[in-house]
Amino acid sequence: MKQPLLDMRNIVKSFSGVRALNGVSITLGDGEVLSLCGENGSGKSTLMKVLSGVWPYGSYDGEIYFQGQQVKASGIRDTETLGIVIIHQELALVKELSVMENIFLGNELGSFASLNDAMMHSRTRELLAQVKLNISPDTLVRELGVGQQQLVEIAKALNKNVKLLILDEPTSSLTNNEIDILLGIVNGLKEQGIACVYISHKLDEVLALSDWVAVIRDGNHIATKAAATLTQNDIISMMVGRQLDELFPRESHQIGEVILQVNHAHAIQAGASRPQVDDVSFSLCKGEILGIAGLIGSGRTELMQCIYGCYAGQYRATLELAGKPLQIRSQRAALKAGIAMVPEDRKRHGIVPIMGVGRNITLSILDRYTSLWGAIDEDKESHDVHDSIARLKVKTATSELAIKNLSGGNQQKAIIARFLLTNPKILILDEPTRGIDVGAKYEIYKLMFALVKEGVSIIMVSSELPEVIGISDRVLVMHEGQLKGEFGYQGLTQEKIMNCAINDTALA
Amino acid sequence: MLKTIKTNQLQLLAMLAAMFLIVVFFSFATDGAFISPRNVSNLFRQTAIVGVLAIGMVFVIISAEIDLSVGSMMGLLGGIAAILDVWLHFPIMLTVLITMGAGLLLGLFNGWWVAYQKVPSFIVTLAGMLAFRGILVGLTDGATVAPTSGALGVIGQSYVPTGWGVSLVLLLCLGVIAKVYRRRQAQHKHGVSNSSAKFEYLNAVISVAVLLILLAMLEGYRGIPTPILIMGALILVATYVAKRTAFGRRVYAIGGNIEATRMSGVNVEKNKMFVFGFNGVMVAVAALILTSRLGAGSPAAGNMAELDAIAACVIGGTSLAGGVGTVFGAIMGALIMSSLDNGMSMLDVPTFWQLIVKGGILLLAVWLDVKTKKAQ
Amino acid sequence: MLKTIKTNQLQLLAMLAAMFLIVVFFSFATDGAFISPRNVSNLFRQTAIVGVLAIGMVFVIISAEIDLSVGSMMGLLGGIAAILDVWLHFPIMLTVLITMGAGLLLGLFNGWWVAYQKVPSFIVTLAGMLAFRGILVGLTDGATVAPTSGALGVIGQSYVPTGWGVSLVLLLCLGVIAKVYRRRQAQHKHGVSNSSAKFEYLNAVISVAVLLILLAMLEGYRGIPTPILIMGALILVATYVAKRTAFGRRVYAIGGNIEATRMSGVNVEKNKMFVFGFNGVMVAVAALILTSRLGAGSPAAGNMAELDAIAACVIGGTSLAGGVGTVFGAIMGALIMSSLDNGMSMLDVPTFWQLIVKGGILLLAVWLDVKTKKAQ
Amino acid sequence: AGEKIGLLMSDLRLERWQKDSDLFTHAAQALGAKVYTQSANGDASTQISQIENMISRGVDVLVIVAENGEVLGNVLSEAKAEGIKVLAYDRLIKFADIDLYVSFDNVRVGEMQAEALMKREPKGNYFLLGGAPTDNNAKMFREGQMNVLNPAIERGDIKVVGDQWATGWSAEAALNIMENGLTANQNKIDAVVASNDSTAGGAIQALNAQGLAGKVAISGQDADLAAIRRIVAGSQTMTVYKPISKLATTSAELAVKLARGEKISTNSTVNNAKKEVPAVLLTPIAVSKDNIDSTIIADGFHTHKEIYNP
Ligand SMILES: Nc1ncnc2c1ncn2[C@@H]1O[C@H](COP(=O)(O)OP(=O)(O)OP(=O)(O)O)[C@@H](O)[C@H]1O
Ligand SMILES: Nc1ncnc2c1ncn2[C@@H]1O[C@H](COP(=O)(O)OP(=O)(O)OP(=O)(O)O)[C@@H](O)[C@H]1O
Ligand SMILES: O[C@@H]1[C@@H](O)[C@H](O)OC[C@H]1O
Ligand SMILES: [Mg+2]
Ligand SMILES: [Mg+2]
Repeated sequence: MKQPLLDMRNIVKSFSGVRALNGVSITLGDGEVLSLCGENGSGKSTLMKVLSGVWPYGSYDGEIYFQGQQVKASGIRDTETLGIVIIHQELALVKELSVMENIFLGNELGSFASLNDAMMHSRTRELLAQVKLNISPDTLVRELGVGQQQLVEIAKALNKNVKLLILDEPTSSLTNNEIDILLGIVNGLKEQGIACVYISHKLDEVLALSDWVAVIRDGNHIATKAAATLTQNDIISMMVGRQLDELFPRESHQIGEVILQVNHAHAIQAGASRPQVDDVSFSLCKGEILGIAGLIGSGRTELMQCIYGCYAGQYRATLELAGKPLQIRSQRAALKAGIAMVPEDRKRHGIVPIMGVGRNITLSILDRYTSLWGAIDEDKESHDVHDSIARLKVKTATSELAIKNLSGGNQQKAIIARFLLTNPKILILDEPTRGIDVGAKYEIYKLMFALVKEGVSIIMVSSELPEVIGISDRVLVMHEGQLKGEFGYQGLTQEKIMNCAINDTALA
Repeated sequence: MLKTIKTNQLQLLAMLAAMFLIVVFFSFATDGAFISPRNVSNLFRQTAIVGVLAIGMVFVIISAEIDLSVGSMMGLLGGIAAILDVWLHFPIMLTVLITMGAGLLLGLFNGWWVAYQKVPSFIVTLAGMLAFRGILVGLTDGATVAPTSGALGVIGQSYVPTGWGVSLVLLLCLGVIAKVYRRRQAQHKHGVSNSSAKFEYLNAVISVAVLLILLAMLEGYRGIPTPILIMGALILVATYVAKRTAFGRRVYAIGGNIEATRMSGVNVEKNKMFVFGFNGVMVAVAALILTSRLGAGSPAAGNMAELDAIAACVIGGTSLAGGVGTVFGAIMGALIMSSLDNGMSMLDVPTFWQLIVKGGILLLAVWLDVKTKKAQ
Repeated sequence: MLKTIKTNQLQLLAMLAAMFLIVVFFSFATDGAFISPRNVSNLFRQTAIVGVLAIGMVFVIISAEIDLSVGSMMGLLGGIAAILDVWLHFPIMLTVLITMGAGLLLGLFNGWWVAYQKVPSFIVTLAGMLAFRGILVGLTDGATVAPTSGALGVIGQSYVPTGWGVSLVLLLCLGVIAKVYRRRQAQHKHGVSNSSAKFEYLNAVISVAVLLILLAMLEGYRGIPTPILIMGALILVATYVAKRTAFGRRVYAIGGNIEATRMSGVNVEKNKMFVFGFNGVMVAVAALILTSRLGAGSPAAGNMAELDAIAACVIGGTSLAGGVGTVFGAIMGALIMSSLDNGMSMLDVPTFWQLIVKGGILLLAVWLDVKTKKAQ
Repeated sequence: AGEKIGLLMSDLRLERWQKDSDLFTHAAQALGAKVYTQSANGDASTQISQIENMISRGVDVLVIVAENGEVLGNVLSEAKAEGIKVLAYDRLIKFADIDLYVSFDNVRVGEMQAEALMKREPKGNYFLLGGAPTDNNAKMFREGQMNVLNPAIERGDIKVVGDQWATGWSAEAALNIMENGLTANQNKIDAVVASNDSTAGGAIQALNAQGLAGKVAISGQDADLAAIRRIVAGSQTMTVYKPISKLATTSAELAVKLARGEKISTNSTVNNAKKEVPAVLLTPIAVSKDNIDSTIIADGFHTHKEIYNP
């Protein structure tokens, strides 16, 4: 056999005594794409951090060979000179800098004394065109949505001398359109002989893209197989150790009266050319799952923020909860009224990174444990924490572990747990399964159905159309801040939604 | 066993080690005078003011803010107390109440600008630093307000009668033991296995031992100084607030990620304002101790005290980025600093050397702490 | 048009507005004396020291660190300069070089502890604040080192000859215009439409106008004061470094998100150390101006100057959380503060009122800024 | 022999205190005593702690330059309880049972400053440049100055055109204040009542820039070397020389006597709001160009060489 490009042998990595990787080996040839699959917390990101030098040589056991040479990287700089470039699962951009500045950070063009902005500008424009992002190089990253940031990260990686590109869940915050762009890019690289390690929970992408699929479970390497020989179900059963009959476990449930009526919602960001939410009205019924689809920037999140009382600009909307008018000016008021929202940007709006998992989970309901003396009843609290961890299958060593140490998907589950504890009548989930493995997704769907059966109403904003179609009772489609369509789930196809979201043709 | 010790416990150990080294060094250098009952009593009294300030400050810093006004505020509140006492002959209880009330108000005033008007706390409290000092000089016309009454003197100058002091400390020791016992029981009940059990017991034993030794020392001189009693009580209350109440929990959360905390339905503005209010009350207590100790209200009182308070917190492991810190750490920080001052002044080190050495040791102490944390 | 103005431009406007209000108020209150050529010259000279300190400090704060040692460091470096000049009769160039070299070293020393040893900058520079002052007192034995030579006097006391001054400012004006022109051209070439074109031109026109008016004023008295020339040159250099060099860009990135910056392969440690080194050099320049202005090295010199420098940065829109700030803003902050001092002392306001008013106006100025940003 | 003396200074960052400390230590050591020195860096609380530490170390006499003379009552009653003698050096300590006060009269210092200026500029515009607004002594100097100036002000001979205080006795603050004062008064200032040499130094830099150094009368205090040179050069009118060597040596002698329990003779008493304190009051001397040789140099306070050939 020809010498492989990458050969990782028997990698073992522990965090304070807990093994995250337990002897994983993978190999990869030039121009090949290997997908890593596994549940949340199975060790995929850790393996890639070992490969890219985030965890330096010596902090793990095992050997890495790249182009036949053993790699003993002391940091990311070393692996980058070898041509190993990683795009991390958690976005690593500097928000206050522009897109161009971020792309060239650490690799600025120009002499020591003066930057060559003109050159960087035109190169940035090329790169942005490559990832089909139509924004100015001078836009501040802060002003971009998550999906757009992801594309900037990819542009940044493309700017380097890549021989092996690692993409850690790059599509979790992209819409179909952007996913297509990305897959196109990866295929293009492949043709140039550039190899790629691809991590994703979206198995259709995995199968469409890769030559090899490696599955990791609990830090153990289960198998590496040719993608051509696999089906989605094969991968799932390797990942979770059992078969899942179906991906979307729709259960019949009772849909009641209108519980929430939203009328004439408007949201305007100062300085923006058009309102982000433009006169939107809709209703939500008791026990209903209402899906909201649309492209990035179509204003779905902003609409939800108007309801949850946390929109940053100026907004107005008339709300009626169970027929009674409702004023919501803060998140607190929303929670009090029985409306909870699991935010989209987990890192910014979700977790308190250095706090324990348990304390993150109970943050919204501390009053419930508070006695006359102001003391928290820790028995009661830890009881709830353990219930939640068990119910959502949050994978964590202890409930006191700082939440930043959890895998992305497990962080998401903990945040969902936080808002479930508030016993909401209405639960808003903004991209609830972003970055979550199939098994966990399945459980979240089950949970959603259990909730609606109890009479909770759910609004689910999602960019994953199969999910929108597979779970919702009714689907709203937004375009440029306006509501452009409403569909029942029966007979609904991805095309219908996309047509409505892009072409602006209301079919309702 | 070592593996199961958590980072903050390690940090504590590093700090205790630093403290221990300082004590050993100065004890030898002064032929034991440093650990004579009398000097221990001095040392603690000299720590009390910065210690109380640090208790308030640590909450402010945990919530990711800063308060530069505490020095001037302490001066102003001390001046108010002195004016009430010396010029107006108010009864002591009224003086204390008004001073604490004024502290609360000034603190809330700072907090209101920070929390609701979103002016950076650095600016709000820098403004306070200037303005409070100005008001003090204006009120007193730049003169020292003295001498204070005997009643006010009690706060900073007296000692707790032996019987009371001993009972209190013994009660405290019992409390420590009871706490550990209760926790073990609870863990048992919930079936949580905790491998750091030994560590916990060890901890309790050491705490009790330290308490008893200190008690013996202080009683060996004149008893527990009243300001130390006050500080001790405030440490207990503040630790309770930080660890066991919803308010404390929220303060940590706000410092850890204010956006996420707000999204979780916490009224971050109100909590932030209260943090400053609480700090104001602590400043008032420190001001009362100071005025009592000085026997006067002085227009220069408290100058630069904010720096000592902040330094105590940071030495004690509080992160200026917010979200991390403990009351106990802050007190240890204050104690380390005043030990250095005390030890060097006992050794008769020339002033300029004192400055250099103090700077050097501060740096080394925190460096040690950083290294231990990293090694872990 | 207003819509296209970016936040930082708005911030600038808010600051200019605040400055304008202050100028108008004091001009009326002093019957115009405040804007007499002579007082403008005073005002600028009084700003120079804090201004230069703020230039160094703004980089430190942008990188999300702090430097509390600059006051003591300035005292120490000023003392060294005075000793070289007064006691050892070194030639002026050597004195300047040694002082700047010492500044660089002290700064790098601070930076090394912060960047490589990971000790929080608050602690490192607090230690420096103590130790540098101690060294100064030790070196001078507490005595004022005076009088300095005439040559040293030039740095802080002289004026630029009219011909030179006028040429320099005119050159500067041409530079401003050329820059805008070149940028427009480049944008044209790249086909970028920029709706804030008018704003840019307006900006340039105003800048040129302000420069010319200031020139006229300063020439109306005795010409451009040398310290102002120095400060002006440093502003240009520092702005260039901040905006146009890889180093500057990395400093912003480090302050904005240090992990992401490290992930991008930037040597964050080295850059951080250099930020402190640069700051040290700025402190040395400020120290030279101070010593020259006082005609002496004094052991108390520079006391609390760090606070003024930090305040100037924060008033000028620098965020203590890092990643945000401009040199120009910091200079405006310094100017606002010294205008207040200058105006009030011209009006002979009693000292305690000065403190209160200064505190109040600081608060209001930043509050205004916060409100405008929010309204946007 | 072997008496232990604790010397507590308020702030060694001001030139004169360093001199006091050196002279005192020399004199006391010559008498066989041991001197421990501490400086409070301008902070009264620090000073109290240092006194406590001195007491627990077991000194025989405390010699104190009070940072604030009104806040030491409490801690000094501790000293008394331990049988430690207390000598107030230069600054009076009030509300406390002290054994001896050796000093100059601060109000008198202020009077001398104003008198010297009045002698040169009997009429005209006066600018008052005070010391630290939080320093009690600064207020006493001002009291003395006003004692002398008030009659002339009432007569209308003198007009006060400015009254500003320099935070922390800082020369830099004084410089800025003077620049602004000159500007606000179009340079029409005839005399500057500066309370010490450090602030005078700053003010003279501002006068100098206007070509007014030497033309405007300006006072000072402490006979700092830099100030004496300015007087020689003509830019400063006067300084008040408090014969510190005398103050220091006298105090040292008396401190040793106190330690030995010997009888001491004093020339006056001062009421400190607690008791009549036996006092040795030395007279401050106004120094101008004419009497430098007979005072400063004759006392060995500065040498001829230091002053004339730097
Ligand atoms: N810095 C750390 N400290 C402690 N534990 C860690 C750390 N980083 C990762 N872990 C643990 O290692 C395990 C593997 O995490 P990793 O991030 O590799 O999972 P993953 O497979 O990428 O999951 P996901 O699909 O959710 O991204 C998890 O149990 C996680 O909690
Ligand atoms: N007109 C616009 N110009 C530039 N950026 C925009 C514009 N509209 C929206 N954006 C950016 O796109 C981001 C995503 O917008 P929004 O959250 O409304 O979209 P969404 O439909 O919820 O999509 P997502 O799936 O990303 O959550 C916003 O944060 C905003 O910064
Ligand atoms: O001698 C002066 C002293 O008495 C005063 O307290 O502080 C300033 C000095 O100049
Ligand atoms: Mg991962
Ligand atoms: Mg969204």
